[in-house]
Amino acid sequence: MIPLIVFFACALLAVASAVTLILAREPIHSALSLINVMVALAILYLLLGAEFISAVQIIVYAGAIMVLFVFVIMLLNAGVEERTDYSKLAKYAGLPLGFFLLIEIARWMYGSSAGSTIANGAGAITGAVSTRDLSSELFRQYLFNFEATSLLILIAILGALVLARKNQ
Amino acid sequence: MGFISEHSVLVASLIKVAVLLFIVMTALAYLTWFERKVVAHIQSRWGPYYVGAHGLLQPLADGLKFLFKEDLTPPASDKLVYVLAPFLALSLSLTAIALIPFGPPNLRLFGQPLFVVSNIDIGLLFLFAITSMGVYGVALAGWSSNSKYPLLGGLRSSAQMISYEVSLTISVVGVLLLAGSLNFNSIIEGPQGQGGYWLHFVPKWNVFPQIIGFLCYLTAAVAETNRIPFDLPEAETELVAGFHTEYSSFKFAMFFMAEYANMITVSCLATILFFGGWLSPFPETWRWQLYLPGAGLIALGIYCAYDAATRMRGLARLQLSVVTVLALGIGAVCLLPMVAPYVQGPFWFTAKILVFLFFYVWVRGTLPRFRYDQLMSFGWKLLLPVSLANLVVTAAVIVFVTRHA
Amino acid sequence: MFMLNYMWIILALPILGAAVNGLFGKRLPKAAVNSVAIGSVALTFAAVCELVREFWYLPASQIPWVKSYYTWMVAGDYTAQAFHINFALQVDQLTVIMLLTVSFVGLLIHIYSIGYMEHEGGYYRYFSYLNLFMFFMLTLVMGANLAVMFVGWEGVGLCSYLLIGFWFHKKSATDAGKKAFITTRIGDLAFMVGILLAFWTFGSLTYSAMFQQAAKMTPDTMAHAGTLTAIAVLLFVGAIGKSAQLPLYVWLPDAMEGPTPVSALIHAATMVTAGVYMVARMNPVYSRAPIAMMLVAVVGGITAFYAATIALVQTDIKKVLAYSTISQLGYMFLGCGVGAYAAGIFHLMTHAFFKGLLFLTAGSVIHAMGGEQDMTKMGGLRKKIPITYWTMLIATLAIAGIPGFAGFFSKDEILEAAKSGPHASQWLWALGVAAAGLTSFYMFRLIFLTFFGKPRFDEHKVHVHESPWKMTIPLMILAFLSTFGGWVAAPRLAGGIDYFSRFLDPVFSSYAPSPVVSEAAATPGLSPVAQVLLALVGIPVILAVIGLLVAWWFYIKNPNAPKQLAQKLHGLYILLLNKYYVDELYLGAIVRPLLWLSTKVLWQFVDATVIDGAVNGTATVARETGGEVRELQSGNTRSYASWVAIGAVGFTMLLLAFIGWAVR
Amino acid sequence: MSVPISYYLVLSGILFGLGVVAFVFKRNVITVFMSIELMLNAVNLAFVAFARAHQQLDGLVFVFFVIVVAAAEAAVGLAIVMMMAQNGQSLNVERAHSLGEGGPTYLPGGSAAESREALKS
Repeated sequence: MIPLIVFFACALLAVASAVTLILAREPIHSALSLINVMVALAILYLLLGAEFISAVQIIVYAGAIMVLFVFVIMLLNAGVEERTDYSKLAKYAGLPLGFFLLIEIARWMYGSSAGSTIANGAGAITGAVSTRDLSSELFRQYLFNFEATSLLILIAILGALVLARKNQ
Repeated sequence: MGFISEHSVLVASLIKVAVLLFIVMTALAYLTWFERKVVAHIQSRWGPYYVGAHGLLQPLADGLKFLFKEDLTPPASDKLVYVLAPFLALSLSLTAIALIPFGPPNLRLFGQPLFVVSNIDIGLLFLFAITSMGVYGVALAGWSSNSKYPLLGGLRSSAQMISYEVSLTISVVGVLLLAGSLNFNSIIEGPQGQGGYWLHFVPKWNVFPQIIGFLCYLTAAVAETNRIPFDLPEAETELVAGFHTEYSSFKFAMFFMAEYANMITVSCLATILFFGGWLSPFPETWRWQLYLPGAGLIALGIYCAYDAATRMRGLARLQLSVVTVLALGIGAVCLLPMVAPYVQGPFWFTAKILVFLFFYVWVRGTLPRFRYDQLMSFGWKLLLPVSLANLVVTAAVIVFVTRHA
Repeated sequence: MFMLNYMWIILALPILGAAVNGLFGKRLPKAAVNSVAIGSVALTFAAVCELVREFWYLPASQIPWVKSYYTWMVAGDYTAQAFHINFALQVDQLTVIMLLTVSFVGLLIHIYSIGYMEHEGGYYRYFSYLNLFMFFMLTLVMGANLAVMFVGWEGVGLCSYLLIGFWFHKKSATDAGKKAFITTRIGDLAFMVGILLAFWTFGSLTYSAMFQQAAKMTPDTMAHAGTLTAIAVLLFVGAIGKSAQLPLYVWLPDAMEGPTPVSALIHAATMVTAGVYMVARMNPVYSRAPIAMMLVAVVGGITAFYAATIALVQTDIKKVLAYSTISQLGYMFLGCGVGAYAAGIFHLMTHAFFKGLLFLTAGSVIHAMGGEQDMTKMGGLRKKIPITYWTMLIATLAIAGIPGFAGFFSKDEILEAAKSGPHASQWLWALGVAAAGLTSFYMFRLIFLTFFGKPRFDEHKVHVHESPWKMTIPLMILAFLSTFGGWVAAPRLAGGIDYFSRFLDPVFSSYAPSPVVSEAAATPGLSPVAQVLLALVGIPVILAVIGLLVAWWFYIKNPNAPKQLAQKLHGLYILLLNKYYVDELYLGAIVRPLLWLSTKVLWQFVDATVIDGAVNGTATVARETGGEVRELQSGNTRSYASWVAIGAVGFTMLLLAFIGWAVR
Repeated sequence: MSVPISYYLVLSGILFGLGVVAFVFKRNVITVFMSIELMLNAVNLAFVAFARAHQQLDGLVFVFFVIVVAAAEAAVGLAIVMMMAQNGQSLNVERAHSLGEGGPTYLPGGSAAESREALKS
């Protein structure tokens, strides 16, 4: 019973926050709502027994990336978003199709996986993926990918430095 | 009733949380008193003295003052966020404490672990997760009050916290490698838990192999809690009061409490990771340590009695005698053989934490504030590389040892 | 057995030297370059000696000794017909002879080069090329199958190109290099086709396998020419190119543009003889293709005579030697063509000695004359450079076939075979003999013009000096060899055994359809002494002596007789002087039309209109469409985002439809 | 009482769709970035759900990579945003279109009408 309640609470929170992300005119509010989504997802991960992932989700996503966003917003003092409307395409094609995609994907995902159930929250926590297994998987089978991503992020850091440097 | 039996874990947790909350709140209040006293003595002053004996009631007075002050919100501020920020800060810092084990998990009452609210496998990660969220309180406060100094404070704090969180985490990883687990209890019981003692009395605390990591952690932790010498977000002399300039009354109190709660959390973490948590530093074989808590309390009571008898007059004497009675009573209870084992964990844990808290206050009383660029360069150019090096060396050594053992 | 098992060392040493000199030579001091180059070759020679020593004790059953080092090329399935080539090396008597000759002469010429190239630029380059050449030549000789041999074949071609054009700032040199490369390439095309045909016929390129197959096949006859003949002829065309026979000889005279030691090593001693080696190596095939044999013999004979006639009137000392080389090569082919492979190889060896010596001495002369190559501007050098003079004289006697010297034995053997060999023919013999006379004439002409008479140059400008010991030592050694190098075959004259042919016999007789009589059948019923005398006063010798005397009469007795003769036979003189206008003929008949075709048709029509048109057309189309489509690029990110969304929707729809279909 | 996996998947699908909508709808560069993050999160949820359903770790591992890539993207993207702001450019993506057909026309920050004029020119 409890898992269902938790799930629906989180799902509701996530969707509502996503909608507010769209509707909010104040960038900070969008950021906050996105953080909400992330936290909700983290809880869902817990429910799915992926403790480590949920922790990482919060630490990296909510705790680092989003802080970066907030930081930038504060730094640039990005004011209220102006709702210009130069792009007819976005107005008449993009948005409707976006919504269409939303419904279509949701419907398809439901159809593709309807009925298949998984262990509930409590069971999931006990039968949780142990960090040890995860790390062994990551550092054995996916070692190369891991290294590649580390290289990628290093490059990203350098790129950010180069971009943000005072150009003289 | 069926519900309770069905969800005993839930109920027990709720009760424990309530109790813990009460204790922590009190602790916070008296931590302010403690700090003021210590700083005062460092600066050779008396500190709070008039409200109650030794100013013991000062925190109460402060709390009342905060409550009764006018709570004003700047009109230009972003109301929602403005209100949200302090709540976020406090709630997060309190939540963090819920993860801390104050005693051995195998001590149970009604089948529920007594001193452990939540004993999850990746406790440490969760702690970090929560503390990492702590930035928002400050940052949002700075932004939402929509005025210059707070904004600057918020910017500074977000940058600073992000920067130092990295080295904080990395400096801890060394310990994790040694312990091979993210669970607090297994970390605590790691080397010392298997009865490891050097020379039969020096406990095998992680601090000895991880001394560099410990120093890094200590520094980063001070920065993480925005305290002197890293208190740039709220530097009175530069930014009036930094991010909480516009805050008043209880919201301000919340930030205040949040900061102290963070202090406690960080100290707990240090204790757990580096100083064997709730384990007694002495070997099991030294039986007399069972009676140390009680003895200590009784000693305190006796001192209070002496003090009350000699120096205090009137109301203060009454208060002190109350304290005396409490101390003596609790001490006596702690001396009871069936109670004594239960008290060990919390006693040692608190003792160790107190040391750290004292250290914090001491630092505050001693050191001047950094300049901002110094802060950043220190964090990125010194602290991070050192902690990284520590991590690498630790890993290498562990690999080497496991290969050749 | 060490060297037999590690034959690759012999190849590794020179390539190593080449690599070192080529890569680091620029920074190394001259001494280092020298030691690397000479050292590598010397070690190679030592290795070869060791190899020969071990080979000597090898039981006959294990000869030819083949060792395969790794699989080089594989194509097709592993059936009999699969294309499967190993990098394999082989040693048998023929290889031994070639190895010794090549490595030893190569060593001497390396040493000589130190002195000769002392003041030249690109010193390290020269030596790295030379070592590279050694590598390829040895590969050619040691290869156990046609493919490996072909590698060496092309490699030596490359090196000769590089070395002819060594002074790349001289246009004539680069042109000569290109000429040599392209001309030989014409032959190599046929050679390649021959190789492929051989594979197609025998199902393998390994010698032993090929020869066994060939032995199974019915030999072609004069009347009926089959695949064997085709293979033989094609391969021989390659040999024509490489060994400068008619009609592809034109590159060799120009190749004299290169440094003289190069001419000595590549264009006299070793590379040009590769063709002869190849024919000898493929003898089982040739022996079964009489027409090819006849072709080889005829081409050889005619070339021998033809080149000799041209050499009569040349005034450039090196050009004379070049033509004489061609004609001597003709001799070798003549020998092989008439079935006396051993004689051909024998002449190859002796020729390597004395022709190498001739070139080296010529180089010494040029060195002494300070770069002067025109014989008409020399004379009277006899006293000034005695060592050069004596060595060159010995070489001349040898090449002229004066009895007792190396050339005599080999040439005599060839002519014997031409007269009384299995494929003998009087005409070929006549050609050979005439060429012999001419040879002795032009060689002594060279000697007299160069060393006798009064100097025809300004002695104050040019101060003639003997070459340093680095150059003279090799001269002496080669002189010794070209004197006594032929005596291994001496007993033959007295009706005895020809040790050389006896030694080579297994190579040529093992797969021969009918046992080849490599020793010419001695005239029966005469005492050995008489036979010797008969041989000594044989017609070639007489002709040689006549040639000597004529040369003496012309160039010592009354030096202006040549001019009068030139006036008398003016047409012939001019014809010879211009080398029968062959170059001009080729230019008019082949080069010009090709040029016209490529410029007028291929370039100005095909390339300019067709290809460029196509390219530009595509470009135009792309530009037009781009001009239309770029309207989409509004620069508005949201529009782009919308495009992405549209694409996503379309793709998802497709995907879902597909999945629905797949599920169904 | 267990939660069917399909619920999670549907949720992730909805979130992803919302992310797409936000991506098209938002004008502020930073929020556009955020919508990308939203999409990534949705995908992560799907990954974790599948990993749970099939009792395999690969999905979880992949989430790591997604997060790392997101971090890299945020770092670079935000640096770019900073540069935009430093060059006194508006953060509105519709105003930043120097690469658009018709070359770099700066849209004055005024009313939509005159901006349209500028676009036409």
